[in-house]
Amino acid sequence: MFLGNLASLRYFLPEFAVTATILLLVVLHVVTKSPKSTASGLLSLLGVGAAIFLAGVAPAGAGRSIFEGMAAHDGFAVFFKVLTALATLVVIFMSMDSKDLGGRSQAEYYIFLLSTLLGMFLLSSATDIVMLYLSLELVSIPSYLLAGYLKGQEHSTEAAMKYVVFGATASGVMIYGFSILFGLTGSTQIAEIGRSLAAGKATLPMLLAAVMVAVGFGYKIAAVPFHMWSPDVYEGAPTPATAFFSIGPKAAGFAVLVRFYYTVFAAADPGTGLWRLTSSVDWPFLFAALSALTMTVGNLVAIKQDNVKRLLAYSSIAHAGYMLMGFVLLSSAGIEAILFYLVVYLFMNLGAFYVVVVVSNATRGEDISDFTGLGSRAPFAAVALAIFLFALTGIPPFSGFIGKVYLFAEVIHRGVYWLAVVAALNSVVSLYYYARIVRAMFLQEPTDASTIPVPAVSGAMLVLLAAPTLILGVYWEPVARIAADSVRMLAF
Amino acid sequence: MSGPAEYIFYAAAAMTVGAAILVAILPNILYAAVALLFSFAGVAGLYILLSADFLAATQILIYVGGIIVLLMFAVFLSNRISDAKITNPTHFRLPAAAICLVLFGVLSYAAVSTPYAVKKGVYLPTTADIGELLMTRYLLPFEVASVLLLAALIGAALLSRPDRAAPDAGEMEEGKR
Amino acid sequence: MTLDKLLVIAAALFCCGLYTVMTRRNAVAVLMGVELILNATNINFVAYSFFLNRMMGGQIFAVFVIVLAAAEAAVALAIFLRMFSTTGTVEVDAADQLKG
Amino acid sequence: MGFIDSHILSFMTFLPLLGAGVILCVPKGKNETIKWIAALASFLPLLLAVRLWFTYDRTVAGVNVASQFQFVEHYSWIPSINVEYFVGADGISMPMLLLTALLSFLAVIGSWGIDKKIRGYMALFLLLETGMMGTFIALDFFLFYVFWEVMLLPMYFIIGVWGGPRKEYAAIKFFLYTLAGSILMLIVLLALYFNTTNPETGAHTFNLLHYMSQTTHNAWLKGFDVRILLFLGLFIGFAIKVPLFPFHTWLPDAHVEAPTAISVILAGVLLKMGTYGLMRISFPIFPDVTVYFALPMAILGVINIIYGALCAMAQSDLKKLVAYSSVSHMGFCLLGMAALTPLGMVGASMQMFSHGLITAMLFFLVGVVYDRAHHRQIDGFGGLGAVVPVYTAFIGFAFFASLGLPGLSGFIAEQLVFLGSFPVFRTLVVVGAVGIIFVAAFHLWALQRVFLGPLNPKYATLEEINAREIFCLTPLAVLVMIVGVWPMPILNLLNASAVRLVDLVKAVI
Amino acid sequence: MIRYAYIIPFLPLLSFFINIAVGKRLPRKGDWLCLGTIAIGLAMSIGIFYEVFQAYDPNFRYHVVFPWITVGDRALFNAGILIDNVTAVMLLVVTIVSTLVHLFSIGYMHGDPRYSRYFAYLSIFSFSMLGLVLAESFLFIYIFWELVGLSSYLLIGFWFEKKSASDAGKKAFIVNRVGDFGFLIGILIIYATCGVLGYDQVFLAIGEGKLSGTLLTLAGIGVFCGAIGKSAQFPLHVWLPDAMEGPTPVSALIHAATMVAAGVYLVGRVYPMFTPDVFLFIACFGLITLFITATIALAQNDIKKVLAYSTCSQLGYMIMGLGVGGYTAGLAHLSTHAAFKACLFLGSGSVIHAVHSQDIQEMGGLRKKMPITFVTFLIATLAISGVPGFSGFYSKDMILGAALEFGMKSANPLHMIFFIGALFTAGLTAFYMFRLVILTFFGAPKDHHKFDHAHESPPSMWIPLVILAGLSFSFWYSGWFGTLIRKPMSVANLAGISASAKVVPMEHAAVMTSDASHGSSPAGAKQEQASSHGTSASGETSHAVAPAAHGESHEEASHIAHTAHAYAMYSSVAVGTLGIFLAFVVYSFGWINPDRVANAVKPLHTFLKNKWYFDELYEATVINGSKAFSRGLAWFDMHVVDGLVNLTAQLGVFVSFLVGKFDDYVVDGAVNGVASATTGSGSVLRRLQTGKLYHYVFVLAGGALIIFLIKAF
Repeated sequence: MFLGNLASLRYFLPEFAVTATILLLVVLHVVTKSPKSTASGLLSLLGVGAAIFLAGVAPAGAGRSIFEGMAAHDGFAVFFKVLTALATLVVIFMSMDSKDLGGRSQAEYYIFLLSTLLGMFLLSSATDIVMLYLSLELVSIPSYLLAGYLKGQEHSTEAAMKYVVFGATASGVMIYGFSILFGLTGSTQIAEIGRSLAAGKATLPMLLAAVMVAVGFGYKIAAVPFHMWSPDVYEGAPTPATAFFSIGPKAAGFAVLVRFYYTVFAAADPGTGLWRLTSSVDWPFLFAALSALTMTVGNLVAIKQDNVKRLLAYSSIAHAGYMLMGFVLLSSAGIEAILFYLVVYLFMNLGAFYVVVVVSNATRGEDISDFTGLGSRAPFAAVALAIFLFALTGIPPFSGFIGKVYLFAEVIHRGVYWLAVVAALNSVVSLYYYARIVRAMFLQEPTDASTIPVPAVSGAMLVLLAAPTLILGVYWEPVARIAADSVRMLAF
Repeated sequence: MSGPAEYIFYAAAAMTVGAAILVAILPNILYAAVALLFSFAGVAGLYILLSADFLAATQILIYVGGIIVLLMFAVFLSNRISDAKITNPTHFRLPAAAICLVLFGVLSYAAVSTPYAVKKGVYLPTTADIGELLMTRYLLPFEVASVLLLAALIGAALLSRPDRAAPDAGEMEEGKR
Repeated sequence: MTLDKLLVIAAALFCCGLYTVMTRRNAVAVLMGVELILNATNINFVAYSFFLNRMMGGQIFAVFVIVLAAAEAAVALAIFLRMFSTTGTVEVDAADQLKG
Repeated sequence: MGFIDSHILSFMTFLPLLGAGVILCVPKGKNETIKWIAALASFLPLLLAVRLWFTYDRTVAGVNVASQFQFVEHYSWIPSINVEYFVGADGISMPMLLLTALLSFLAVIGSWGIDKKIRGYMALFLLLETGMMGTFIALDFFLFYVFWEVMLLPMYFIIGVWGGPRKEYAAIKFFLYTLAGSILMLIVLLALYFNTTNPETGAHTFNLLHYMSQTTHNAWLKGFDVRILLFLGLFIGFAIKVPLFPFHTWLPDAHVEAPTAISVILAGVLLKMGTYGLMRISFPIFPDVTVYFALPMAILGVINIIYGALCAMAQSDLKKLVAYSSVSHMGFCLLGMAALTPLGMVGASMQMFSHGLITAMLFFLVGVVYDRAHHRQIDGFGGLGAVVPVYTAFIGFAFFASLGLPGLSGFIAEQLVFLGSFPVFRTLVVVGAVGIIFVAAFHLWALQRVFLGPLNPKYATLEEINAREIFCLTPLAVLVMIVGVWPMPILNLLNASAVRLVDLVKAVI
Repeated sequence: MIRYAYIIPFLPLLSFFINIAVGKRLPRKGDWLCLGTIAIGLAMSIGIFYEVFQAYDPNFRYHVVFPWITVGDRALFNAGILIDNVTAVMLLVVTIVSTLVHLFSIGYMHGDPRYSRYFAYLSIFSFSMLGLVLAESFLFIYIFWELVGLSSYLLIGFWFEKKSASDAGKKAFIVNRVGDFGFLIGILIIYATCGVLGYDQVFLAIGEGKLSGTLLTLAGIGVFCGAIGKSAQFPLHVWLPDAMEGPTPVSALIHAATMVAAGVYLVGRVYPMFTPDVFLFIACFGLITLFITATIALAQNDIKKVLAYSTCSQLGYMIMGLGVGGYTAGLAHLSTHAAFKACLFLGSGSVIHAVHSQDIQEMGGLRKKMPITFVTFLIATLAISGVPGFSGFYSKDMILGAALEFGMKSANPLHMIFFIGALFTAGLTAFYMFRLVILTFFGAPKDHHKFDHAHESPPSMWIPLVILAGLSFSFWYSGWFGTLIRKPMSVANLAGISASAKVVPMEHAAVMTSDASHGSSPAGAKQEQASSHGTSASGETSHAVAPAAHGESHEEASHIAHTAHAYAMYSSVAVGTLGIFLAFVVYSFGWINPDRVANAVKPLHTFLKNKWYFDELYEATVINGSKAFSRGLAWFDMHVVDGLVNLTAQLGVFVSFLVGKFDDYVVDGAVNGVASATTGSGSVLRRLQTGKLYHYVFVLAGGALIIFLIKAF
């Protein structure tokens, strides 16, 4: 049933593309002297582009377990690979625009970026706790370095320091949970673990494991109360990296969360598109509570923020909360909703960050006050940002609304009304702080009227990000189908 | 098993845990590092008792030989010799302690209360098996680890390199304030 | 020497590690705590693989944990030193500019 | 023409959007061009509306019978969750469509004086018009909701950017209030979706007309307490828009801060969305709950009438006074609807229509004086009647129309409501009828303080109302008069549908 | 001609629109247009009246309807016109007075800046009034009811620069609204029960018993409230005196002759639906009004105010007359009063025009200066004082007779009060009217400066005076009036009894004959046959009905009636002459010094001078009350309502977090409340984000532990 190592290689092309790019970057870094050269950026663009292409064309088929059961190659994995790669692609553009990174040697930066991407690839397809742990670390460690990339800056270093300690602790707790699972089942295959857990009766250690693993994953998706690192890291890290953290690792985190819990602690009811708990450990309720907590805390705290990056950090916490709603429902429709939401979230969130980059390039700051009068200083960027923010709020006709609808719909379908109501109130609250930025941009007069230049590339990227945000709000059938397909193959 | 091995086990266990506790509470950071060393050594001893010869060796090499040294260096580099105070008073003890105690209770209760399908442990060298597994079944993780190490290496190098971007970074700081 | 004894030892180690992480001011010391946690995990894995009829997976996992611990330590210490060179200290509670 | 006829509603809805797009492409500095494009883009729907007026078949009812809707367009939109582009018009939506088309056009003309960021203003305004039209034509709940929400953004921006001194506060207050309401609606919408099935396909459906036949509801949805909750969810959503008594506090702020043309739209069209939603969605889908809540709704209506009138009397700001008078007048709508008699229902729709015309006039007129005097303090004026007789004549006309003078549309609506609801709620209506005294009182009081009495020398040289403003006001005035004297044309539009609606609701008891 | 009756109202409407639109540019500012249209109206009314008179049939009716509002599939409300004898007479009255006032105004308003606007307003009034007269359903009379209110508002406030004027207009409209409120309720009750609003349909329905008992009484009272407002009956009479702020011709037309009489007309119109209780109610209000206002009139010095109060008083007579069953009497007084009161007002107008003052203290001796005015004014005064031979005598006398008859017939002796009060007031009327005449025209001029300027008015002003004075003689009315205007049978009493009875003109030859039977008029003979005709017409059936009405036989009834009217006649003549005599004694011969009298009864005098303090009373109670109330509500709106939503928000926060911190935010608005609450919680939450790493780890570990413990236990 497991493909051997050699036979698996042909399902591994995207990873190869990324790895090759990393190596090339190393070489490039050695040969080229000027730090300002954009060569490395272009190279990594190429590599990621290739990865997307390869991932896209690779036939997922019914899904198969590759590398002796270390990883899975199925629609679910492919979906996340494409998604994360897309995010990386945009982030690379962003990084090439950002002045934060200017004057530093670029190559390492892209190496870290791509290794993170590789980690996310593996994370979204890992089916063995060893593999899982490794890829999680492969996502984390370069992330620490990305966060601390602005060496001269206290904020950046502080962020990195907090990130590394917090991340190390979290993953430590997580693998402690792994060890318990291993002890209970004697296997490192999650499918295997799931099967033998279903047989066994040991509730307490199972719960313990569930919680401890939740710590690790929760830290990745920044779910309350494991979120504390994210605002600081998001604020301190260079903006493109922040943008990257807010979507890439989060998405991968959701991938592994879903795959792990739905395989280990639940079993699919064939045909119904539903899962059932294999043990008395009622983790869905647990995560439902986390979800409500996460979105509420995220939104409430975001209201008080003045730094846009930090505000977006909290908003991304809140959005993680929304997506968790889909996770607790044990239904393929719920997962479908998550996937759909991730797609729209990718565009609107990256778009928002992109504008932040453009603005902070000019104003050297990321406070809301720096956005005052943007509507007249850089109308185009301002309008784009407004679109993204309202999409994040979830107002028609923007894609964010559709994403929310799918989540709400499934929650209501499963009859978890309290959660739906909490989420509804939250999205009203969220309007308040998103609107604060919009207000600063349009309703208030600029302090200095100098126009902010929007480079052609940035402009193009903004259009490319805004277009889906609008279109998916009006016609989203294809994406919905893709999401549905990607879910259908998950259970293998 | 019984007899001397039993005593060795208790000794190792005592060393491990005792040293760990010292790490947690010793005010002087250097002493803490030394205590950590002993704790690791104790762990290695446990590995041997558990017939994990390869692991014991790795433990000694990497931890004792590598990480501890790293830590020492870090301690020295990160404390100016000028100010002699290397002592590191801790804080925020009680809540932390409370949590840890409860946690300990929970974990150990879970450990003892759970009926594991315990078999008689047999003593055989594991190195060969490990190597074989790493080349076959766990090949992918093995390779991934290499990439990871590469990234870590570059990262460490980058960070510890005196940065060319310091001036403009400083100016950037100015711009921020 | 029985499995549960070992598990309790691991638990103790884990808690010491956690306590260290939470109480230490010096970042390096905090890192020590993390190492303790990882070791606790390793003891678990090894003990299981010994008592549950030589499941090698546990030991493999332990190997990787050690490797990653090394890598993580390297990166972390590099970051600490960088922090020291920019702020002149490695006290974790000195680094609280980012908050709220 | 054939093509246009077959898609006439879509054209009415999306032509403004197209216009907005074009406006965004106009090169800088061509403000006149922009204005003219906007005028055109809002005038074409008006033409189409006129065509609707002549081609609409007044004999069929619509309401819950798909085959009786007219100008229907029905396409699948998102097959995977059965969202459809399903639009059509019946007697409930027709008057609203006409009103929207007319007021939008006049509002564009009325905004001619705006110079600040005219491009954005006109674009947003046209977007707003699209939202309004769409809301009135949508027969698919999802579609309805989307259009409903689409209106929020332009409203927020227009109030926030082009509004008065406290614009930011007013804008966000309006936004939050309405969003809170509509989110509730969203939950109800989804709950309905998952608990109803399309009789043909057996799949879940967003089709409003399917919801209206109880057979499509599943057991859960048949439970009465559930229905009550869902009804309340919808009701709050709509009540905030109407706005009904406890939820009305956004209205005065929004009105006072909004630019004139937007106040016109806000009071003329947006407020009607609430009552329209009740007629189109709440009542037919939950007839049993409607009957159950008839009395409370009537009470709310009466409270609105009295409360609004008294608040209006206490205002010192002319615009706020008009705003509160809207609160009072919308109370009549609710009272009439709650009575669940054909007369009351017709009266309610009639009130929606005529209040749209009258309040539009009022806000235009307040805007006129504000443009000249730059304040709206009632006591700050005095004796203007001698200086600006024409203007005074207009505002007098509007005021008397608003206080329900016979021969003008307001009277017809109010009387129909009274006559229709008195047999059902006697005491309530008597209480409500006290309203006509207060209404008269505050109107005349304001009229006197501003226009009569000795002239305030400060305004001895006040500029008389100009041709453009007269152009905006005249059609409204004429309509108000025509409808007041010979209401049958409008009533014929409503009749069939209103009666059907009442029968539909009454059928459950 | 009668087929074109519907044209009559629309002619003035037309001229209204034209004048409003282009009046200023027309030659002579378009007054000829308005005058012309109303004159045509007059001609047509005369034609109609002629036709009606030809028919000479008490039950004459001309009734056309067409559906106006259709809801569902059935026509609900009809528009149309109903012309019977009463309508015909009213048409005539309205058009005559209106035409004359138009004519008068041409001179009076000459040179006013808003000349054309004024005539436009007159036209809209004529339109509304004629519509009101022709209306055939409650709905339409209500509509025109409001419209006359509007035109009265416009005309009273015509000189709106005068604050007092605009105030008066506002007051008039709002006070009328209060009455209309009752009217509306009445209509609603009728519609709710009968489902129709046409007069005939409603009476039919009541006859079938659809509406009866208390509800019917309530409906009746409701409708009568409308009359109270419009006809300035106590307690809503306060607006009429202020209404004198309007131009004098307007006062003559609207506030003396026609509009204020609309209330009386309404009561006459819907007479059949009133129950005995309602009649009593009406009679009481009439009595109170006529007495109070007459007393007030005693102490006024403003010529127009005096006339205004006398108008109230006379209206009180009419209302009371109708109330006590003198249907013919009331309507007759309406017609006669229209003529002589209009004459009085126009006369006062010409005096004011000449003297530029309204204070009778400053006049005197004007009879030499303006003879025509004097003579006409005197004739009208004689009429109102009820001197035999003048119209006032004829009608007022019928009222007194009816009152006395009512008192004698009713078991309750208290009911005699109607007669006594009315009689006494008749004396008062004569007194204060002659006081007015004497102070104005007789004696020596008090203010020579004004006196010298005084001059006779131009023909356009005195011609109407002459005509109206001519109409103040009784022979115009006596005879046919009593025959054609007959009390309709009260379906209210029959409600429940077989509907067949209602064709019968009720009761009654009794009142019929009595109306006519005092032979004080030249056409006495005609009445005799008229009465016998009436009797024979209803003789036998009246027997059948009489018990239903009140339990006594026809002969007895007619006998009582006869005696009653005889007494009434003598006493009224006596009281009238006494009043006139007193007036001369006091003001002309000066045997008694009025000031001393006034001082003697100072409190009473001031009390009267201040009009019984009604305005002050209302000012203190109703107006301030409602203003304060509304202010209170506004406050309530701002603080409490928002506060409630706010409170819920508070609760939401309470369960989520540390509510104590947010009490500061409780006060202001809902959204602000929610917002501040949420943001507040946000700021509390963000304090958890200390920036200290070990806190983060602590939260992590603690969080995990708590989660575990929750699930574990």
